[in-house]
Amino acid sequence: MSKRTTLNRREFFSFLSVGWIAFAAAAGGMASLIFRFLYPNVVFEPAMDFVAGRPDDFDDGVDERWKNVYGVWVYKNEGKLVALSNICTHLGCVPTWLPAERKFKCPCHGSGYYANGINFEGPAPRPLERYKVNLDASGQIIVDKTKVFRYEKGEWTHPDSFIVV
Amino acid sequence: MKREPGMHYNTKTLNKVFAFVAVLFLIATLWMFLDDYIRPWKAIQVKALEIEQKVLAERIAEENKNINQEDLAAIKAKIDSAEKEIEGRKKEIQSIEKELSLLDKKIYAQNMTNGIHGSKSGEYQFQYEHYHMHHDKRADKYKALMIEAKKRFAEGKDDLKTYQLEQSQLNKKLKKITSKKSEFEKELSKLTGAKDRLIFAKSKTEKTPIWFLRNSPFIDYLDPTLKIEQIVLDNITDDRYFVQTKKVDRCITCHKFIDKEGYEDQENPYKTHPRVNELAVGRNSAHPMKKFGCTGCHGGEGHRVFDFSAPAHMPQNAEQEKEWKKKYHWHEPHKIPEPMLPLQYTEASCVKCHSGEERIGLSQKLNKGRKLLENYGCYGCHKADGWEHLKKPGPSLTKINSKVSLEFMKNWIWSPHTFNPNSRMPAFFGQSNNSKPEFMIKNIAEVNAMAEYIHEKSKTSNAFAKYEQGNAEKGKELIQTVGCIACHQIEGIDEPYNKVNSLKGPYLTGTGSKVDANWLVSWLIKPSHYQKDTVMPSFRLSKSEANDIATYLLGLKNPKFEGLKFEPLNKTVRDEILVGDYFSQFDPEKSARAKLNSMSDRERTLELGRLSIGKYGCYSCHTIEGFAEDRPPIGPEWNGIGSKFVHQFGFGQQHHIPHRRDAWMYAHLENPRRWDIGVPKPFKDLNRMPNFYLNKEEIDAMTTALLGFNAQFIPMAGKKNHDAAGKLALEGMKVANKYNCYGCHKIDGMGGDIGAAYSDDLNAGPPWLVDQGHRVNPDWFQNFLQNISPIRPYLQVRMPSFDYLPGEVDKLITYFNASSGVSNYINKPKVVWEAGEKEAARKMWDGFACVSCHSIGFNNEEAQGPNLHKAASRLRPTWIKKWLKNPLAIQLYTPMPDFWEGGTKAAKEYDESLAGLLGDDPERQMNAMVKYVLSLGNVKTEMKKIESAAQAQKANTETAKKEDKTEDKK
Amino acid sequence: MAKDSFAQKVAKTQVWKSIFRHGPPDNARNRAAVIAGNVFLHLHPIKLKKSGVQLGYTWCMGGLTFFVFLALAVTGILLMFYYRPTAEYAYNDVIALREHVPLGIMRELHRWGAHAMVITVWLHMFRVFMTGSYKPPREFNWGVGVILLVLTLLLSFTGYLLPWDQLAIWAITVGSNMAKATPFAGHGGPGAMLAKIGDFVMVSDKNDVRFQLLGGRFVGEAALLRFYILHCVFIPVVVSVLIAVHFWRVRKDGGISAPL
Amino acid sequence: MKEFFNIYTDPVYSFTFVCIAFFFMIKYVDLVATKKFGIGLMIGTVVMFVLCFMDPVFSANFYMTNDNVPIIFLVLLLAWTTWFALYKGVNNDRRMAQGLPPIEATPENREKVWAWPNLVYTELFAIILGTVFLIGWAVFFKAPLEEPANPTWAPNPAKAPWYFLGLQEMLVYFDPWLAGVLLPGLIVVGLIAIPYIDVNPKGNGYYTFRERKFAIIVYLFCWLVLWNFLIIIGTVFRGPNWSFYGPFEVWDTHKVIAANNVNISEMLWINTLGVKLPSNILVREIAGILMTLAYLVLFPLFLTKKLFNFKGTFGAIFNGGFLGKRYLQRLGWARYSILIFLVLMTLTLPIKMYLRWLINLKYIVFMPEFEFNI
Repeated sequence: MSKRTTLNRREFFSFLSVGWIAFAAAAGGMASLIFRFLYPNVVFEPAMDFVAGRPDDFDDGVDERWKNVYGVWVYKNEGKLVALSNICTHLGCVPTWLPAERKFKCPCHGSGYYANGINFEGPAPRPLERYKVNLDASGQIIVDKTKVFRYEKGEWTHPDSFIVV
Repeated sequence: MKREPGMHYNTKTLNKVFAFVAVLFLIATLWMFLDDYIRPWKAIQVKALEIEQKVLAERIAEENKNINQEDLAAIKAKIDSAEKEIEGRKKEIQSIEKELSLLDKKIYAQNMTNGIHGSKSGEYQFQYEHYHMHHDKRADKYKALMIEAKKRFAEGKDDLKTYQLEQSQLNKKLKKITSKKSEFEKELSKLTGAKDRLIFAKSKTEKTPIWFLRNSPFIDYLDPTLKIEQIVLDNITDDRYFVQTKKVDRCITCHKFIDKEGYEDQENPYKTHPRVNELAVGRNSAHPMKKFGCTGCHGGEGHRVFDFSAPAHMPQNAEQEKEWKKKYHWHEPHKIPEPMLPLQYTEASCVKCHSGEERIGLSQKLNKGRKLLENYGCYGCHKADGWEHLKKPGPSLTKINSKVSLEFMKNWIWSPHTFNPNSRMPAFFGQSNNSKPEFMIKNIAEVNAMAEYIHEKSKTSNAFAKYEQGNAEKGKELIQTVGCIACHQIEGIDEPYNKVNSLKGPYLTGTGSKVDANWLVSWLIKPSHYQKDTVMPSFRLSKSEANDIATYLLGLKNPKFEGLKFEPLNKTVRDEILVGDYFSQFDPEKSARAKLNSMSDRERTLELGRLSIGKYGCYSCHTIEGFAEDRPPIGPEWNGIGSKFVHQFGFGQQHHIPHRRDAWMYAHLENPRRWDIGVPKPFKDLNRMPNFYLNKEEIDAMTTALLGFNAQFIPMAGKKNHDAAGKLALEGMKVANKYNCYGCHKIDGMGGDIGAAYSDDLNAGPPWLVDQGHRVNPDWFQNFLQNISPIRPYLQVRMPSFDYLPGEVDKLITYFNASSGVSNYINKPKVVWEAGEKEAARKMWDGFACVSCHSIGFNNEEAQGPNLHKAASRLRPTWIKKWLKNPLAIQLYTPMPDFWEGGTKAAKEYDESLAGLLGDDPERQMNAMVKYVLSLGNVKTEMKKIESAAQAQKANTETAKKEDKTEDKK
Repeated sequence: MAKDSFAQKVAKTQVWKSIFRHGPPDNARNRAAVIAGNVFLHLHPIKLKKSGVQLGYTWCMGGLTFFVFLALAVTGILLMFYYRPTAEYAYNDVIALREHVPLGIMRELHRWGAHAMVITVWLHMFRVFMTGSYKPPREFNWGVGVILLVLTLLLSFTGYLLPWDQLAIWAITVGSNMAKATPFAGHGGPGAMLAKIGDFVMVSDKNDVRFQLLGGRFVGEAALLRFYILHCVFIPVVVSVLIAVHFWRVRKDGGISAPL
Repeated sequence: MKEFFNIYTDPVYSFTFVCIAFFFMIKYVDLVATKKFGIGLMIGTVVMFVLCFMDPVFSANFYMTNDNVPIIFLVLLLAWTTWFALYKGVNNDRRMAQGLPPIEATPENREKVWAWPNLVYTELFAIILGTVFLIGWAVFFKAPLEEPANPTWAPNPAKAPWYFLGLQEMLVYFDPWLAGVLLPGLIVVGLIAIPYIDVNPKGNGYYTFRERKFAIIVYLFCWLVLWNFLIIIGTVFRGPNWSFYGPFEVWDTHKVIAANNVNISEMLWINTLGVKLPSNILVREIAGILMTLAYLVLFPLFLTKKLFNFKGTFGAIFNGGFLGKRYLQRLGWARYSILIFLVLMTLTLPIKMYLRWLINLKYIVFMPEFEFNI
C-alpha cells in the first residue's frame, strides 16, 4: 500500500512538473516574443558607414571631400590616416578648416583644433572625435561612424581608429 | 478509483491533460519562432557567402602568383636582420624609454596644472569683464587674479612645450633605431598588402561558431550577419495615391554582389549588374545604387523579400516562366500595380526621368524602338506627348497624280507589301479579320473609292525637269557614295553600302514600276518642289547626276505588280456600304436611301472614298485634300499606356496571351487584328489597326518604347533636370533627329549608321561630331548649314542641303553648344605673336609636314584633312589646341598624328630637328601652332605671304639637307 | 397620506428602479444601497472611520490623483482624435490644437494635469508616510503605490516627447541617454565592453536597452511612435490594472488608515 | 541683496545652508509646529515668489522653459504640507505626552460614518475644485511649445522635465550609470523596502514626530533636501552648459566656470607619489577601490561596534539609532544590512558633492576602459 503511494506520488510529481516546466517555457517564449518584437530587423536611419575611396586618393594633410556629405575630415599624416568628426566638442557647431593656418576653427565660439584634431584654443573641452576606419578587400577605406574614438580616453591608439598607409 | 468529495475530475487526470496541453503550447511557441526565423533570403545569403569565399580564394591564389617569393624572402630576411640590430641596442632603447616614461608623468602633471590655471584664467576673465562692464569695484580684484592666472598658465604652457620638445626628440631617437625595420615592414606591406586584405576579407566569410551564434534564432537581433539590406531613396517615391512615400528597395538582400565587380560570371541573384560602372548601380556610374535604387528602373515591389514571387519578378518569356515555376514556385503577381518589367524591357523606365529626350545616351534598345515607332509612322495615328513636332509620316498625297498612276495607287493600297516587301505603308486588307469573301468585296469597293477620291482631289505638279536617259552604273555609284544610303535602303546596292541599316526614308525597290520619270528627276534635284515639308534634302546634284541616279532607280522594275489589274468598283456594294454603314447611322433607312438617291454615281464613289479615308485614318499619316490638318488622328493616345491598368487592355479571345501589359503590346504589334479572332463583329466594327509585318526584334524594341509611355509619378528632384540650355538642346536634338543627322554623323557617340559602309576607312565617311559645339564657331556653323560649302572636298559623301524651317538651325546650333557646355558667343580670335613664336610655328608646320594631308589650298595633292584656310573662321582656338593635344581622344579613326602625345612631350620627340623650339615647352608650342593655323585664313595676302615664305624656306631646307647629305658623305 | 413629490414619483418609476434599485439615499438602508449597488461607487466602503473623510487627515491627495488620472484619460483620448504620431505631422497637429481645433485647450488641461498628477501623487506618498500608513497590514499596497508613482513619472515622461518640439526631443534625448548607461545592458554603461566576442558586439547602440526603448539609435520617428504607444496604451493599461489592485487592497487592508 | 543671492545660492553654499536649516527645523520642531510659524512660512514663501517674479531676469529665466509653472505650486505645497504634517505630528506628540490618544484616535474620530454622502461628496467637491483649478491653470498658462524638433541642434541648456531635474543635477557629480540607473533604481527599491525595514510599530495611522523620529528625519531629509531641493537647483539655478547661475543672473552662454577636477588616482600617483600612472588599471585605481570597499563594507562593520559617541539630536540617531548594535539586534542582519546599504548609498550624494566642492574630486574610481566610474 505504502509502495503504491510513493509510486503514485512520483507519477503525480513528474506529470505536474512536466506540465509546469513546459508551460513556463512556453509562457517565457511568449514573453520573449514581446522582447524580440521590439527589436526591428530593419531600421530606417541614415547610413552610418560609407566608402571613402583608396588611401592613395588622399594627400598628406586634411581632406575635405567628405565633409559636407558625411561630416568627416580625412586626415593623413606620418603614415597614418584617420577620420575626424566635424562636430565641435564645445557646443556641436561645425568648425572650418583653415589651410593657411593649418587649424580647424569653430565659427561659433572660437574653439581651435590642430589638424590632428587636438584642441588648443577656445572653450572646447576635448579634442575632436575620430571614427572607426578600416580597409575592405578591394583596398577601399570604410568609415564607420557608429564607433567613436576619443583621445581623452586614450582610444586613439586603438587599431581601428586609424589606417597605416 | 474513489472520487474525492467536491471533485469532478481526478487530479491525476488533470495533471496529465495539463502536461499534454502545456507541451503542445511549448511546441506551438517554438514553431512560431522557427516560422519567423526561416526565410528564403537567408539561404541565398548563405550561398552568397560561399560564393564570395570561392571568389576570394581564387583572387588570393592569383595574388599569390603575383607576389615574387624571392622578393618576399629577401624582405623578410631584411626585417629579421633589422630586428637583430634593434635587439643589439636594447639597453639604449630601455634608457630612452625610461626617460620617456618620466617625461610622460611630467607632461601629465603639467597638463593638469595647466588645466587648472587655464580654466581659472577663463573664469576670472569672465568675472572681470562682467564686473568691468557693470562698473563694479570687484573688477580690479578679478583683473589681478586673471593676470596672475594667465601668467602662470603661460609659464606652464612653456614648460609643457619644453617637455614636449624633449619627448619628440626622444621619440625621434627611438624611431631612428627602429626606422630600418619599419621601412622594411612598409615594403613588405606594399608587396603583400593586397593579399593580406583579401585574406582578411575571406576570413570574414568563414562560418565560424560565432557566425552561427550571431545568426541563431532569437538572438539574431544583436548583431546578425544575415540581414535584410535596404536602400531608402529620398527622391524617388512609391505612389500610395493619398501620398508619395519614399521608395525602399531591399533587392540587395539577395542580389548581394550587384554592385561588386568580379561576379559577372555568377548566376542570378549572385551576379554583378551589367555595365556596372557605366550605366547603373556602381558608385561612379550614371545611376549609383544608393541614389536610384533598383525598382525605379526595373519596377516591382522592391521592399518585399518574403519569397521569390513577392517582389513581382517577371519572366522574360514562357521558357523562363516555366523554369521559375519549377525552381522558385513563382506565381503571377497578384494585386500589384507595377510588377517588374521583364528584363528585356527595362530600358522603358529610362523615359520616366529622361522625359523629353529623343535619344537617351545609354538606352540603345529604347532609342531603337522609338526610332522604329517614328519611322513606321505610328505617331501619325497615336498621339504622344513630345512627338507633336513631327510632320505626318507618310508623303503628301495632294499632288500624287504627278507621281503614280491611279491603277498603281489601288494596287498599292490593297497590298503595299506585294510591291515592296519592306514597305512601311502598313497592310489594311487581307488581314485575319477581314479576309472573309463578304468583307473582301466591301474592302475592294472601299479601296477603289479611296483611290478615286485621292486621285480626284490631287493637283498636278509640273515636273520642272525632263528625264533623260543617263548612265545607270554611274547612278548606282552616286547613290552609294553621295549619301542616299544614310536614309534609304535601295535594291541592288553593293557591299558594303547595303550594310547600312537605314530606316529614315523608304526602301527603294521597283521604282521604275511606280513613279513617273520626270517626277523622279525633279524630286532628286529639288525635293521641296514637290512637297514643301519633306525632310528629303537636296544633294546639290547636277542635272546629269540626277538623271544617272534616276536611270538606275527606274531600272528597278516590278513587272509582276505592273501587270496587276485591280478589280473594278462594284456599285451595289458601294451603295450598300454607304447606306448601311454610314447614312443610316443616324437617319432612318428611308431617308438614308433618299440621300443616296440624291447623289450622282461619281458623287457616291467620292463620298465613299472620303468616308473610307476617314474610317481607315489615311489622313493621319498623309496630307489629303479635304481633310483638315488638325483633324484628330485615328488611334488612341499613347500617353500613360506603359502604366495603364492591365484590365483596361482588351485581350479578346486570345487566352494564350498572358495578361500583362508588355505581352499585350507584343501580341498587338505582331498581329493587331488578332483581338477580333473568334469575336463575331459586323463589317463596320472590325478592328482597323493595320499590319506592319514587323519582325521579332522590331517588336521587342517597339514594346520597350511603348512601355516607356509611363504615367508614373516621379518627383522633380528624382528626374533628370535640364537647365535652360539643356532644354534648348533637347529641342535641337529633335531637329537633328528629324533631319536624321544621326544617320551620317556619330554625334557624341550616338548614331552614325552610315559608318557601317565605311568600316574600313572611317575617315572617308562623314566625320564624327564630337564636342561639336566647342569645335566650331557658331556663326560659321549657321552659315554653313544654310549654304553648304564643303570643307573636305576629297570626300565623296556629301553634306546635303536641307530646307530647314525657320528657327531650326538656331536650335541645332544651340543643341551642339549646350551639350558641349559652351556659349553661343565667342570672341573673334586675334592672333598676337610672341617673340619667336611665329618662326617656331613655321618650323613645326614644316617639320610636321602638315601640308601633306591638309593640302587644300596649298598643293592640292591627295588631301586627307580639312581645308585649313577655313580654320580661322570655322574653328574655336581652344578646340584647335585640344585637337592638337590629343586628336585620337576626339576622333578614334583620325589619321592626324599625335604630335605632342597628349601634350606631354615636346615637338622634338616627334622630330629631332624641332629641338629647342620655344624652350621645348609643349604648351607653348601648341599655342604657337594654334596661332599659326588661325593666321592661315585671316587674310588672303597674309596667306600668300606665308606660302611664299614657305616655299623659300623649303628651298632653303632642301639645299640645307643636300648640304647635310654632302657633308655626311664627306 | 402626503402626496409624492416629483422626485419621489420619478424614483418610483420602473426605469429608475431598474437602474438604481433603491430609493433616494436619505435613510440608512438606501445609503448603504447607493454605495453597494453602484459599480462606480462600490469601491467605497459603506461606512468608514471619521478620519477617513477629514481633509485635514487625508488631504484627499490619492483621490485627486485618481481624478487627475481620469481627467487625463478623457482629455488624452480626445487629443488622439487630432494627433498623429509621425515626424511629419506631430508638431503641426499640436500647433493645430493651439490654433484652430475647437477647445484645443484640451492640450493645456492634459499637460498641466500631467504635472498636477506628479505633484499630487508625490504628496499622497508624503502624507501616507507621515501618518505611517505603510505599516502592517498595508506594506504590499505601499509597494503597489510606489510602482504606480514610478509609472506616473513614466507616463509623464513618455508624453513629453509627443509635441515633437525641441523641448520634447532634447528632454527625451537627455533622459534616454541614461538608459545607455545601464550596466551590461546599455552600450555606454559599465560592462558593455566585456560583452563581445571578436566582431560580435553584443551590446552596442543597435541592440541595447536604449535601442529597444527608442526603436532606433536616435530619438527619431520610431521613438515617437514607441513613446506614443507607451504613453497612450501600454502604461495606462498597466496603471489601470494596478490602480484597481491598489483600491481593492485599500479596502481589504481595512480602509483608509487610521490609528489601530 | 540680489548680488548676495546670486552668489550664495550656488549649491556649494545653498546646499550647506539648506542642510543647516533642516537641522534646525528638526532641532526646534516644537517652534516650527506652531500656527504662527506656519502662517509666517506661507506668507514668506508667497512673498518670496512675488519678489522674485518682480525681477525681470528671474522671470525671464524661469519662463525660458515655462514648463516650470508647476514648480511654484510644488514649492508652496511643500512648505505647507511639511509644516502641516509636523504641526499635526507635534500636536499629537503633546497629547500623547499628556497621556491622551492622538487626535485621530479619539472616540469621536473613531466613529463610523456613512460613505454617502460624507465621503462621496467630499470627493465630488475635490473633483470639482480640481477641475476648476485645472481650467484656471490651463486658461492662464499656455502649454509650452518650442521650435520643431531638430536633431542637429541642441538647445542650451537641454533640460529634462522638471521632476527629473534632481536626477539630472546628480549627473554633475556622478556618471550616468550611477545617477541615471543605479541610484534611481535604489530609490524605488528603497521606497518599496520601507515598510519591511521600519519595524517600529508606533505611529500607524496618525501624525506623529517623536514616535518615529528616525524614520521621519531620514525620509524628510531625502524628500526635502536630496530630492526637491535638487529639483529646485536644477530648475532655477542651472543655466547654459549646466553651469550655476544665480536666480537674478542673466544667462550668459559664455559664462566660464573653472572646473578642473582631479581623480583620486591622479592625486595619489601624480601629486603625492610623483610617478607616472601605472598601466595596470586595478593598481592605478587601488586607492579608490579600497575607499569604496571601506565605505560600503568596513564602515558598517565598525558602526555596529559602537565606535562613535555623539550627543544631542545626532546622538539620538547615532548612538541609540541605527548605527548602534541595538538596532542590529532589533532588525536582524538582513534588514540591517539593507537599511545600512540604502542609507550609505543615499549619503554618497552629499559626500560626493562635498568632495567635489572641497578637493575638486572628479572620480573616486576612474575606469573609462569599462565605463566604470564612481
